[in-house]
Parts: sequence; structure tokens; C-alpha cells
Amino acid sequence: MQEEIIISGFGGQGTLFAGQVLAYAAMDAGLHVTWIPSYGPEMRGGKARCTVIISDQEIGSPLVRRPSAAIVMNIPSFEAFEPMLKPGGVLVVNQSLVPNRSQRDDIRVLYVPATELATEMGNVRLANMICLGALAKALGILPLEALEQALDNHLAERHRQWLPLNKQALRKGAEFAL
Amino acid sequence: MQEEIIISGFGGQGTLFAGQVLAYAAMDAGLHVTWIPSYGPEMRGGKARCTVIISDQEIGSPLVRRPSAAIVMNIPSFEAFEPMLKPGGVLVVNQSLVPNRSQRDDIRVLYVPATELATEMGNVRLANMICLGALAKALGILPLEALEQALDNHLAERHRQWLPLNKQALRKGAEFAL
Amino acid sequence: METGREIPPDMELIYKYPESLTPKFTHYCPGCTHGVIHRLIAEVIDELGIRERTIGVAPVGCAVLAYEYFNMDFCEAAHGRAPAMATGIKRVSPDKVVFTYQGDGDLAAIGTSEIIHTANRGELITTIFVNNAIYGMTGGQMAPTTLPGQVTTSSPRGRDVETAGWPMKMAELIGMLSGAAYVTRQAVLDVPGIRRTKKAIKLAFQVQLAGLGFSMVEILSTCNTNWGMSPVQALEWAKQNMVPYYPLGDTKVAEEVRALMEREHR
Amino acid sequence: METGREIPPDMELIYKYPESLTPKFTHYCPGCTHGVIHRLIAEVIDELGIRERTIGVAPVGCAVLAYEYFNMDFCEAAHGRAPAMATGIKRVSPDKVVFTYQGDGDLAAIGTSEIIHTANRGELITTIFVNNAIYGMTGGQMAPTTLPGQVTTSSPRGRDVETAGWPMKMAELIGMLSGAAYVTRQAVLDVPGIRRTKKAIKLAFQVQLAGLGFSMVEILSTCNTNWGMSPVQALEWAKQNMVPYYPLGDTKVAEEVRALMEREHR
Amino acid sequence: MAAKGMVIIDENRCKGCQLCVSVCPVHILKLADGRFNIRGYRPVEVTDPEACTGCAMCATICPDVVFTVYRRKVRREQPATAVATGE
Amino acid sequence: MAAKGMVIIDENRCKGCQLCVSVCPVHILKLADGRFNIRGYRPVEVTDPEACTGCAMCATICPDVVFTVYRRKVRREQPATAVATGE
Amino acid sequence: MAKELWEGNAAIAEAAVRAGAEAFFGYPITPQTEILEHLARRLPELGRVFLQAESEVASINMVYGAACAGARVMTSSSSPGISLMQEGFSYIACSEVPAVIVNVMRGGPGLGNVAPSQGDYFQAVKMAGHGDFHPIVLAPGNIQEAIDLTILAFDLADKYRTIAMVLADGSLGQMMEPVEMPPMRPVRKPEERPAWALTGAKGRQPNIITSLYLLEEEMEKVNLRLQAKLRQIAANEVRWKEYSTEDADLLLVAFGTVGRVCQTVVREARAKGLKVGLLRPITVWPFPSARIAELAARVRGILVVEMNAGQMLEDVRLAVEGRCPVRFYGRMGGIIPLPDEILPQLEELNAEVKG
Amino acid sequence: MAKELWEGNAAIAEAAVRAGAEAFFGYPITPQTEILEHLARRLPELGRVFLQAESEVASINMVYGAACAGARVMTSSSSPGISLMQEGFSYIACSEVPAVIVNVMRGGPGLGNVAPSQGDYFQAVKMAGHGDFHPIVLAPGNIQEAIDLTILAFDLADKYRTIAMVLADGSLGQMMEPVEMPPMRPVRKPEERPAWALTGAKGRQPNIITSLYLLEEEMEKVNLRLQAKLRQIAANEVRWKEYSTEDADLLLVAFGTVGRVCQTVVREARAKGLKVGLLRPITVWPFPSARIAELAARVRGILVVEMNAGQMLEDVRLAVEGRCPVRFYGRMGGIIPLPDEILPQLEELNAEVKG
Ligand SMILES: Cc1ncc(C[n+]2csc(CCOP(=O)(O)OP(=O)(O)O)c2C)c(N)n1
Ligand SMILES: Cc1ncc(C[n+]2csc(CCOP(=O)(O)OP(=O)(O)O)c2C)c(N)n1
Ligand code: SF4
Ligand code: SF4
Ligand code: SF4
Ligand code: SF4
Repeated sequence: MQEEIIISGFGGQGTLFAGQVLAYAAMDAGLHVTWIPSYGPEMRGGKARCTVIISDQEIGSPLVRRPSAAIVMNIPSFEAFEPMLKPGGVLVVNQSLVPNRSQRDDIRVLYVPATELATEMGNVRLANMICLGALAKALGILPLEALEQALDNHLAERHRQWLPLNKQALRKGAEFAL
Repeated sequence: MQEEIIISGFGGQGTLFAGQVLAYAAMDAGLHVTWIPSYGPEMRGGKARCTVIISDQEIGSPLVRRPSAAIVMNIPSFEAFEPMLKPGGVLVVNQSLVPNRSQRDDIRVLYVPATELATEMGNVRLANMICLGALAKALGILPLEALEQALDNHLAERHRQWLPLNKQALRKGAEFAL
Repeated sequence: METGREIPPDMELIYKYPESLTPKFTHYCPGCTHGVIHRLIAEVIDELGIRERTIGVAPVGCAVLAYEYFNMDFCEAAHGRAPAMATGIKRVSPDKVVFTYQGDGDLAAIGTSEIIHTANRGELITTIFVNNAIYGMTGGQMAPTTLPGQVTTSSPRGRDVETAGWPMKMAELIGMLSGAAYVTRQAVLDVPGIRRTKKAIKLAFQVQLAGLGFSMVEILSTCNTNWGMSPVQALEWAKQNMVPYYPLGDTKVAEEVRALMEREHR
Repeated sequence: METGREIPPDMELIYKYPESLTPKFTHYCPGCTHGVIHRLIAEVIDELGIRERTIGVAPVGCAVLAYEYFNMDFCEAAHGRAPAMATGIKRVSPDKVVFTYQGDGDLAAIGTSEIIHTANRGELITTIFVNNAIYGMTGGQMAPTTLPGQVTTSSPRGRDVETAGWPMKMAELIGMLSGAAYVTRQAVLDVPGIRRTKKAIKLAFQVQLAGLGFSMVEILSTCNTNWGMSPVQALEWAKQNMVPYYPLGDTKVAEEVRALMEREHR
Repeated sequence: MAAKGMVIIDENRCKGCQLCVSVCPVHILKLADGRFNIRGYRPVEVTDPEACTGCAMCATICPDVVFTVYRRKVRREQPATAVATGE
Repeated sequence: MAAKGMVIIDENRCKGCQLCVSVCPVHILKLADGRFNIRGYRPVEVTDPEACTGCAMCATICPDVVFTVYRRKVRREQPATAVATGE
Repeated sequence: MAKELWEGNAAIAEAAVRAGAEAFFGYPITPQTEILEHLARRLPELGRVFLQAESEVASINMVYGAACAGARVMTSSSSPGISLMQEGFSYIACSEVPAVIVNVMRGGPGLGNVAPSQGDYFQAVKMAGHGDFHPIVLAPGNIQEAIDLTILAFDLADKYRTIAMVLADGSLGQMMEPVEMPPMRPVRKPEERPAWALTGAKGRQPNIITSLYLLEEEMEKVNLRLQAKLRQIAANEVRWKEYSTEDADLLLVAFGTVGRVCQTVVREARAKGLKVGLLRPITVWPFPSARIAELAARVRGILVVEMNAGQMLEDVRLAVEGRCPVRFYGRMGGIIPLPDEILPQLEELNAEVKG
Repeated sequence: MAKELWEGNAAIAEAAVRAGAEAFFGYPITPQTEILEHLARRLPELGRVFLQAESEVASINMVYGAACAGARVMTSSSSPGISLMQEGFSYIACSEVPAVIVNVMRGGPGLGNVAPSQGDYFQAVKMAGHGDFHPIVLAPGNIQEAIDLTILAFDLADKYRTIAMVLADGSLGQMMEPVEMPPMRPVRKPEERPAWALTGAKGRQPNIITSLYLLEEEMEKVNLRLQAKLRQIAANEVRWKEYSTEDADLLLVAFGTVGRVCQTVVREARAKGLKVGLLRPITVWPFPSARIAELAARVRGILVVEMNAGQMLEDVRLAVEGRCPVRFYGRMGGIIPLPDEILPQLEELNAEVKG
């Protein structure tokens, strides 16, 4: 088993953190995992993406050209990865900011109005967890509990108060993958 | 024809300049020549020596371990080069500062009281020219006139007033090689 | 640029986009004072009409891409070496106007030796020194100009003057050197300060044009991103904390420069 | 040492060879003041009884072989970097006494940045700065401290302040930095000056021992060889030409140091 | 009565830093809400054009040269850009 | 009457720079003529030992630590090396 | 022992702490500033020395000083900063004091960019500045290795009194992986410092540390000693990893991040029926030349893959000495070659050597 | 034209003047200070620019600036000073501006001594600081060559917009030989400066000179351009001299001063009946690999002689690729190997390859 996941969006959308939560969960589940970021030249804003590879054997390349799954939180990310996704792959689209629709029939696409839902939940920054919940559910390599555990174990002190909401967000996202 | 000449003494004894006069003369005579100095670590005083190679063909190594001729102006120089001289070579010893006598019978040794003679002539710094005169005469590859020419052409302005005395010194030295 | 809105005939143009800036968007963070300083330099160069004979030297720092934004010949120096590079340019092109644009890490840390000797030689160049009390580009480490107690990523408990020393007052230090003709410290923290800063920048270039010696304008600025504040808060913080430590005003005005100033004010 | 001459019982020893010097002959030119300064440092270290916990840092310059002459742990720094090296030593060995010995090329040219930041951090080290207005070891090129009009092998027409700038006054510059506790300029050009210089060196070491901050003694010296004079003439030339340009005396005395001085004089 | 001054806003240059908002003496600048420019920032808007005095404070503090400023002619002429420096 | 002071000269350290000669207040130092030390320098000599005051000026200016200096005891005691610094 | 998720730079920094580093002197530069930032927090809280220097030139000379004093010391930087340390390296090398250097390489030449690169291979393995010397160079391919090799670097530096360099690239510095962080070693007490160190000449002859030898003969002696040391290191310390080389027809040689990328290439190539093996040097100096020579006699061709224009390639060719064809594939400017571009290169080579 | 007796350093300096150098920025260091001293006199009297910088770091960045302005510019130094210029080299290389560097090598590593050496060969030919580039490196074997190659350096630097380095050793810098000093070339007028240079954006788009390329793709493009340029130089500019190679059984390869020493060795060896030839590279980068490969196929063995621990040796081995045995003889610390020590090495090699 090996999943190559790309989580991509603007800086500030929490794509890197979402990837780390996934990585922590995979690690705690005893799987091999690599997390590798890539940024744009801008100091602030600009692209922010990470590649997370989860595998049951030693991981070679920490980067892939054709991911098996992706979360795209803005238009450029959709345009970059929708075509590259491996057949049978899973694509989570933050519908609130990405009007595009995929024409591919060889992948599973989940359209999630993440930003809107997050705003409803009281913090726009929860969009990343909503998308992550959807992805995790769809991939099914890790139970939601594992992600929640990861949040419990690794969410930074100063964000602790957001713990419950983050978990809710995961579950809300998961609903889109039913 | 190739002569490898080492002129060696303390700094301040004019060994480097003597070598340059020789080099100029050789050049003006259309011969190949190299002049290469070597100093000790001291800022002032300490060893000062040069190797002059004169040849009728292109010169390879500018350094030799066994010179065909040498001027030694102090004891360490005598000890360094007297044994190394090639058989048939010429050794000019500044007798005033070097009490040593050579035991070798396969080289020609000229003992010249250069420092004393120079002092008599009114400038101790003429010792180098006296030794050079002796060497040149003994080697016979360059006529004294060539060395005088070299002095005419290349003696630094500020030393011009010493020109005549330098020439006298050459001739005085030459007498020891008769 | 927004159009379709026609201007009433009795309106006169008060402020327009400087010719010495390219139309490019900058990569600077929102509210970063680098943008203000770029603009002031461009305005001065426009006013002096020297754009076509000015050569700029960009630093390594957030302003590393300055050459994208200034509409003139430009080069990008090694970290801290802009003054040496500018010296090389000016010595072989004495008829050109040469300026360096440097941050506090660039000028006051790695580039200390170059700025001091360039100033001491009295090179006919102008240095714009942007003091934002931190390393911006690399993500907010301590600079030689970081204030006592100021928290940065490399002084997590705040700058400890016992081990890191006190912030360096570069305008005062450079002002001591004989080759420096005009050295001043200004701030772009409010509108009046920005206007004074522009005057200083203009004078600095005039000093170069008049061949009077080295000129430098140190400018107290902000780095809201690495200070972790809003742009408006950052201006306020700088006023509260930087200005008291770094007194504003001239630290060196050579005789000839004073004369020049007076002529200017007539 | 000459012997066989017995000392009358009513004679007391007034001056003897310092323990902190090795018996080696130095490579310095006859009459070079480096020798005098070595001796003074050694006498001070003897008097303070710190030889066994002192670590010296030699420069690149004529004093490059200082480690041969001082009878204590020593290392040889890269050209100009002695203050950085001393910083490294002192930071990991705070109980040791660390000093650098540097020439004007070493400290005021290539080593500008290191000495300034070391002083500004207030490193607890002592720097002996030998200002002989020239590069001695390399055969007499212009130094940052070379006097206006002074002829050197790299300023054959004499130092031109238009292109080379004015000689740098390091004691004044370093004195400006907050981390510097004691900075002074002395001269070893005559007996009284030599005695004052020794006092200054002693105080500089005491400042370090008391943990008060960075201390530096700039010492006006001679390089008779490259100045092309006799040793005695050289002392005279320096008095006539260097002293007027480089005023003697303290350029920085921190409060605590003043207190220390007073205690010393009681 | 007609506005003493007028600003033209190059919306896409705006990064929404609000420096101008903080200095406008007549408080007629605010960030657009719900609206984003091509770089994803909420650009500044003029709430009451009539009140603009043409003081050019916004243009003076704007790091991104968003403003072009006009002012109703007054008696004594002045060099254009000079005004930005408040002379 | 016996000399107030006395110097011992470590001849082979001497480089004949004459700095001591230039400062000796009683002018009793000069370079040996015709004589060289092991390093080829003419070492300094005391011409009139009786006249030595033990002022240690020679030792104070000598770059090569050639001198050891003694002085006839006087009333108030002093620490040895302190004298070299003239205190 | 439970695994923790560490970012490469922080992991290297923490490994230095665990290895007993007494002092760090450095200057910020992307993509390794997190090393400095981590140590800015950790070392002071442990009562050890952290100092942000005014430049890389100052950093390396502070390191030189601290090393002379006998402390375990380290600095880290990235390409341009490492270039500025070349003179210091040469002094340290000649003085034979131990020092650990981390170079997290970025795209060059010049200011370049902050993306991962292997463009400084030559600079790292061929010299320590001017003169005849080079450091031990360790090239981690993943974060666990980065940790283990950082600790090894301290030990080798001490053992051989030389520079040990950890040569990583930006991607390794910024990626995260689960690793086991070794326990904390006790720091060496001042009184445990080596006998040659500058600790004050109390009850012993002074210790002198210098790199100046005016007499040619002495200088040559020093060089002969240094060369002997290098031969000894070459004999004892060569390290590398092999993957599926037993039956390989074709051999990949790659180090660091590209090395691990090639692990994937091996899997995919074998899936396609190509008998491919991989040799990943762990020490790039000393270089596993002997082993490569052995394999070269067995395989039909070698493909060297690097994130540069072909630098380690020369060391491979020196080892192979014509025994089999050696081809190269590289990307520059901060681009990491991916399996799908390397595979075709292997197929080409295969066609070439088969035909 | 009459020959004049010139000292190597002064000759190099005067050659730069004759080549039309507009500016020199440098810092004193033995054994090349005479270059700086000569130019301190000559350039100002010709109304050109001489500036003694505060350090080598400043020198190289002043050179960088002057080069960007389109002036013909040079600096010179010796080993430690060259190490300090590495970052500057890398910037100049990436920016593609022309600059001439003279390195009169001294004994190393560290402060070393001021005696002649070839210890910086790797540093010179393998890189210009960090990143994938290296300068053109010219290695004179006598003073006439030093003059001619200094002038060539200016022309090649201009032609390829790159660094051209004259790599000499201390003995060449200080020896004297009769030479022909070429006539003075006119200096380029300001208005004749290249179109890419920074001369003020009057009536044209601004010229930008940078070495920063944030996007990996752009940075790679630049690198590909640089590599293409290096290939072009390698194709056009290889230079070497051969002595008695026509019928040689054994080949000597040596550059610079040792190269000329080996000329004597050839004579003496042939006198002893050994058929020895010599190849003396004039350009050590680009290296005469092709020619050496040819000869390697013909001769029975090769002896490489250097004043270091064996650096050019690697380039020879890369060229030979096992075609014949390659042996090495070197001296270090500033010692010049003499014919009487090289000859026995040849005889050994002869015995080995004959047997
Ligand atoms: C030789 C070298 N060292 C370090 C760096 C990394 N670096 C880039 S910018 C910078 C400092 C930037 O701070 P500052 O000069 O204050 O400018 P700012 O970004 O704050 O405007 C550093 C250390 C580099 N590029 N080169
Ligand atoms: C990096 C480097 N640059 C240059 C030199 C050559 N060098 C040796 S000593 C010296 C200057 C010596 O002058 P100073 O510091 O004034 O000491 P002095 O010899 O006058 O006592 C120089 C430039 C060097 N050794 N290393
Ligand atoms: S990081 Fe700081 S200095 Fe850099 S652009 Fe952002 S605000 Fe400006
Ligand atoms: S050269 Fe000058 S500084 Fe050096 S030892 Fe001689 S006199 Fe002293
Ligand atoms: S100051 Fe400029 S950039 Fe900032 S909000 Fe106002 S208009 Fe926009
Ligand atoms: S001062 Fe010292 S070295 Fe000089 S002459 Fe007198 S005794 Fe000799």
C-alpha cells in the first residue's frame, strides 16, 4: 500500500498543517510517511503545498509527479493537479474557492464547500480540516480517530482551544465522502 | 653550453643584485638566462641567495641541486654549496668572512678577500662585484665588458655614482681568476 | 490603472506614479515600508532627472528584487557587499550616479567592513540603509539593530545585551568617518516623517552629484510580518520603541553640504 | 645570559627577563617596537600572575610568530579574524584570560568587521592593537592608518586622501561601541610613553579579569624597516607625525572601569 | 459644493494594508468587503468622494503606489510631485 | 664611590638598534666596534659602569630584553619589576 | 523507542545537541536557518553556547577558536555561506582541530535560489579551501541518517582531528519523517578537554596551534602527516548502502535525496523487468571507489544521477576506469529528478549496453 | 624587438596594463604583492583605476562591480586570499561578467608559507565557489607565457563573459627572465562598453545583472546556458605544449614551474636512453584530455609530477581511463621537485611497465 497525497493552496490556508496531521496519524499508525513542503518566493501568501507519502514499506522518493490523491484549495492548484492525478485517485476540491469541475471519469472527485462551512463553524481556517476529513474518509487508509488522535497529540498549545472545532471539521468533511 | 650559478650570502651583501648583473649580461649577449631568488623568513638580514642559469638553449628547470659554479659570501653558504658543486665547477669564496678551505680537488676554488678589498675601495658593498668579477673571469662565458655594459644599462639611477667603483671592483675580482 | 473616470478641468495633478518605478507589483508583504522607500527614491530620481544615468545596487535581503521595481540599470550584490560593488562601478564610471539599497543585516552585520571602508574612502555613492531591526527575508532573526529584549527567531528570549551586545547605531558610527559627507537618520513611520525622509534622500543624491563625498540615509522602517503585527501596529511599535533608541536627525553634515542645504532652502 | 659576574650584596634586582616570555630570539628587525610591546604584555601577565590561564591569539602580520615568544598557550588566527577566534575561545572557556595581538592591516583593514562586532558584543577579551601606519610583513604597503602623503609601496606618490580616504582612528571608532569598556591610545616612542602604555595594558587585562567588557589598547609604534629609517629616527618620525594625528589618551572608560582605576591608584 | 480633491485608485496594486486608511484625515478610506482584487486582497475604496481634500496623505504613505491624486486648482502654482513631499 | 646601579647585558640578544644608547641619561652605552655577536650584530657595551644610575631606561626601551638591571638598595622598598614601569 | 516526526533541519540541530555539542556559531541563511533557530532555543536552556555571528567568516573563525580550546563545536550554513568559510576551513584543516560543518545546499551559482541542490559536491569533497586537504563528507539520504551522521560527524571530527561535514540538500532540511532521536549524551567537562587543546599552560609546556610553517621542509612534513591521515580515513571510514545489487545488470549511483529517489527507480525498473541495482554513497569523501570498481566489473553499465551538472560523476569514473560505460543524468537549479525521468535514462543505457 | 629582463609578478602586472586593463582592485599578499605594487604606480600614471581594497572579499566584489559596468578589470592574490574570493567568483560566474583573476599559489593549507606551490589546482579548475561552474584556468610555465596568458585571459574573459584565471606559483612570480613585452593596447573608451553593461538606461531598456533566479526552472535554464558555454570553451580553447612525444615510451605530464623542470628531465632521461616525452598543459581548464587519451593509447606509462599531493593527477586519470598505468610524484610545502628526484621515478615506472 502506498498513497501519494498533495495538499495545495495559498499560504495561510493551512495546507501544510493538514499534511502534518495526516503524517502524524500515519506515523502513530506505524506506517512509513514523508512530508515535504514547497513554497513560492513570496514572503507571505503565494502558493503553499505539501506532498505526503504514506506507505507500508520504506519510502524512496518523497516527491511524485502523479499523486494518488490531492486536496486543492484554490484554482491554480486545481489546474495543476487535477490532470496529473493517477487513475483511480481521489481529488478533494474546495468548492467555495474553486468553481472548476473535473472532466475526468477515472478519478473520484469530492466537491466540498469547505470555506463556507468553515465560516459557518465560526473560523474560516477550519477549511483545511474539512477537506482533510473528506480525503481521509475517501482513502480509508486511516480511521478518522487516528487523525483526531494526531490533533490531540500534536496540535500546538496556543491552538488547543480549537481542538474540538478541528475534530468537528474533520467529521463534517468526512460526510462528503460517504 | 649551460652554466648553473648560485650566489649566496646574508641579506644586504648584494648577492641578488650580483646575480641580476650576470643575468643582464647574459641576456644582452643573446643567451637564455633565468634568475631566481630565495630568501629566509627574516624581514631583514637572514639568507639571501639566487640561482642564475645561463644557456645557449631553452632553459628547463630554473633550479639545480648541483650548481656548476657558486659564489659563497658567508660560512653557511660555503657549507651548503662547496660539497654540492659539480666536478669541474668553479667556487668563489669571500675569504674575508669565510675561513673555510675546500678539500675538493675536482673543482676550482678562488679565495677572494672581497670584503677587505671592498672596504679598502671605500665601500664594503662592493664585495659582491669583486666576487662576481672573479667568477665571470673563471667561467669565461662572458667577457668582463659584458658585465660592465650590464652595469651601464641597468644600474639603478640612485646608485649611478657608484658605477665606476663597481666596474673597478669587477676588474679587481677578475685578477684573482688569472 | 482604473480609467473611464474623466478629470474635471479645474483639477490639477498632485501625485502620479513615478517614472523611475516599473509597473511591476512588488513581492513585499502588505504594508511593508520597503515599498514606501522605493517610491521616495524613485520620486527623487525623477525630480533630479538622473534616471538615465543612475545605477542601483540591490542587497541580499527582502529588497533583493529591487531591480525588478526600479526602472533603471541595476545589479544585485552579494550579501553585505553592495558598497564594494558600488565602489567598483563608480570608480570606472565616475559620471554615473550610483546608490546602494541595504537592510540592517546586509549593512550592519555581514557588510560592516565594506560600508565602513567605502564611507571612509569617501566614495561618491549614496547608501539607503533600511533599518527594520530584524532579518526580514530569512524569517525574522536577530539583527545588529534588534532592540534589547526584542524577541526574534534567533533570540527567543529577547535580545540579551549581555551576550549579543547593544544594538548598533550605524548612522553615528558612519558619521564619524572622514569620507562621509552627509549621514542622517530618518523614519518612514508617518506622513511628516516620510516627507522629511524624502528631503534627506534628495540631499544625499545631491551630495553625490556635487562630488562632496559619501552619503547615507538610515531609515527606521517596519517588518510587520516578522514583528508579528498589523502594518498599522508596526508603525506605532517602531515609533514607541525604535525612535527613542535611534535618535532621528543628521549625524554628519560636512561644511560643503551645509552650504548645499542652504542653497536648497533659498 | 652573561654570567660569572657576581652581584654585590647591597644591589637589588630592578629588572629581569619576564617569565611570560620564552628565551627565543625574535625575528623582528632591530629596533622594532613589536619587541617592546611583547615585553610589556609579558611583564603585565607576570605581575597579574595569570600566565597559566592566559590564551593568546596571534595575528597575520609581523607578529605572526608571537606564539614563539610568549610563554603561554597560543594560537595563530587567519588574517584579521583574531577577535572572532578569541570570541570562540572565550565563550567556551570563560575562566581563561584571552587576548589578541593585531597590527593595523589585520585589525583596521581586513579585520574591521570582526573587531567592531567583538567590541560591540562586549566580549571579555583584550586586544593589543599595534598601529605602525603600514603593512610591515608584506613589505610596506599602505594601511588604513597610513598618514596622508605618507609614501608606501602601494602609495608611491604618498597616500592620496581623495582616493584612499583619511587614516582611520580605530580607538575612537571602537570607543563608540557600547560593549567596549576600556579603549585607549598609547605610544611606545619613548620611556615615559612606554611606562604609560604598560599601565594601560595592565588596566585592559584587569578590565577583562573584572568582567567589565571588551578592552583595547591601541599603541602607536614604528616600522623602521619599511619607513626606511634607523630605529631611533623612526621613534622621532612617529612622534612628529603620528602623535599629532592620533591623539593619545583614553577614548572610552566605562563607569565601572573608572571605579577600578581609582581603586588601583589607592 | 464640489470636492477639493480626488484620488484614483489602482485597485490591483492594493494589498489592503490599511496604512492609507489610518492616515486619511477625513476618514473616507476603507477596505472593500467581500470584494477581492486579482491578487486576492481586499482593495481600499473611497467611501465619500465629495469629502476628499486632495491632501495626498494616502499617496504619501502607500507602499504600493496605488493612488493618483488631483486637487482643485488654487492661487499659487506648485510643482506637481513636490506636493507629495508636502512642500 | 661605588656605582648606584648596574646592568647585565645578554649580548647575543642584542640587535644593535641603539634605542638604549639614545635614552641612557648618562650616555654610557655604545655599540661594540669590530665585535659581532652570534647573530652578526654589534652588541651594546657599557663604557663606564661606575656611572650607571640603575634607572632602567635602557631595559624599558630595549625591544629584545637584553638588560637585567640592579640598583643599590635605597631606604623605601619597592616591588622588583614595578621599577621598570617607573612607579 | 517511540518515533517522532522531525523536520530535517531541526533534527540535525537536535542531533548536535544530543551528540554533546558545547557551542554553535552561525549566521542565518535559507534553507538551513531552522538549525540555527533550534539551537538558539536549545543550547542556552542547556547552559551551552549559542552565538549568532556577524557573518559566516566570523562564524567559522569562532568555530576555529572554540575548537582550539577543545570544545565540541559546530556551524551550519548553505552554499554561499560555505564559500565564505573556505579560508577558515583551510586553517582548521592545517591546524588539525576538530570541527563539524553542516552544508544544506541550495541552487547556485551565485545567490541562486533556496531550492534543493547538490551543486557544492566538488567544493565539499575536493578541498577545504586552498591547499591539499579535504574534509570527511557525510551525505544523508533521509532524516534518520541526517541525525545519525550528524552524531557520527562529531565523533569522526574528534577522532581524526579534522573537519567533518554533513552535506545535505534543501529538501532534506525541510521535509519531515518519523525518526528515533537518540538519547542525550553527557557534555564533555572543561577538565576533560584534549591534551593538545588551549586550556592554559598550567604545569605543562604551552600548547601552540598554528598553520604557519615558514620552512618548506616543515610545511611538507605537515602535509605528509595530513595526507597520511586522509589515507587512514579512506581506509577506515568508507560507508555506503546498496539496494538489489546482487544480480544487477545496471547500476545506479546517487547520493542524498536523489539517492532515495533512485530507491523508487529500482523498484519501478525491476517491476518493468530491468535488473537494476543502486549504490548510495553515505560518505562521499572517502568515496566507495573500491566497491564501485568491483560492481563495475560485474554490471553492464552505470547511470549516475545528481542534482548538479555531473560532479560525483567524476569520482565514479575514476573508480570505474573504463570497466563499463558510465552515463549521467542530472537536474539543476533546485529541481529534484523524479523516477519517471530517470527510468527512461536507464532504458536508454540498457539498450546501449545490450546492443 | 629587444628583450627585457622582467620579474614574473611585475611582468604579469605590466601585461595587464598592455592588455588594456582599466582597473585593478586588490589586497597585498606574498608572493604576489609586486603585482599590486607595480600597478599602484602604473595605473594612476596612465589615468586608470588602482584601488587597494580593505580585503580580498572587498576586492572581488569591487571587481564584480567594475565588470558589471563593462570595464576590463582584474585582481590578484595568493591562496588564502583566493579562498576568500570564492563567493564572489560564484556571483561573477552566474552573472556572466568578465573578470581576470591571478592566483600566485603559495604553500598551504592554512597560512602555510610563502614558498611556491600548486596546492590550489582543484580549487581553481573544479569550481568558482559554490554551484556548478568553473573558470578558464591558464597555467604559465615561464615569464613570457605569464605575459601572453595574462593578455589572453583578458580576451577570453571578454569573449565568453566569464572568469579567466592565471594560475601561477610563487617561483614564477619571483624569478626573472628575458621576455618581449607586447606593445600597449588602447584602453576601451567608456562609450565602447558592451551592450549588456550597466552604463545608464539612456534610450534603452534597463540592463539588469543578477545571479538570483527564484524559480527552479529559470535557475536550471541559466545553468544549462552556463554548461553550454563551458562545453564551447572546452571545444575551442584547449592549449598545451608537447616535448619529444613523437616517439615517447613514457609520458610526463606536468604544468607550470614543474612543467618546465620536466623539460630538463626529458633531456636528461633521453641522454640516459629513456624515450621520455612531456605534455605540459597550458590550459588546465579546459584540460587537454583528448590529447592525453591519444598519447595514453601509445605510451607504456605516464608519470604526473606536481607541487601538491596529486590533483591534476585526477584529470589525467579521467583522460586515460585505464589505458596505461598512471603514476604520481609530488612535493609539497613549497618545494620544487628537481630533475634528479624525478628521473628515478621515471626509471621505476619504466621498469614496472617493461616487466
Ligand atoms: C553569504 C550569505 N549569508 C546569508 C544569506 C542569507 N540572507 C539572505 S537575506 C539575509 C538578511 C536579511 O536581513 P536584512 O539585511 O535586515 O534585510 P531585510 O530582509 O530585513 O530587508 C540573510 C542573512 C545569504 N543570502 N548570503
Ligand atoms: C587573507 C590574507 N590576506 C593577505 C595576507 C597577507 N598579509 C600578511 S600580513 C599582512 C598585513 C600586515 O600588516 P599589519 O597588520 O599592519 O601588521 P604588521 O606586519 O605591520 O605588524 C598581509 C596583508 C594574508 N596572509 N592573508
Ligand atoms: S518580511 Fe518584513 S521586510 Fe520583508 S517584505 Fe515582509 S514586511 Fe517587508
Ligand atoms: S618590518 Fe617593520 S614591523 Fe615588521 S619587524 Fe621589521 S620593523 Fe617591525
Ligand atoms: S496604503 Fe496602499 S496598499 Fe495599503 S491599503 Fe492603502 S492603498 Fe492599499
Ligand atoms: S636597545 Fe636592546 S637591542 Fe637595541 S641596542 Fe640596546 S640593548 Fe641592543
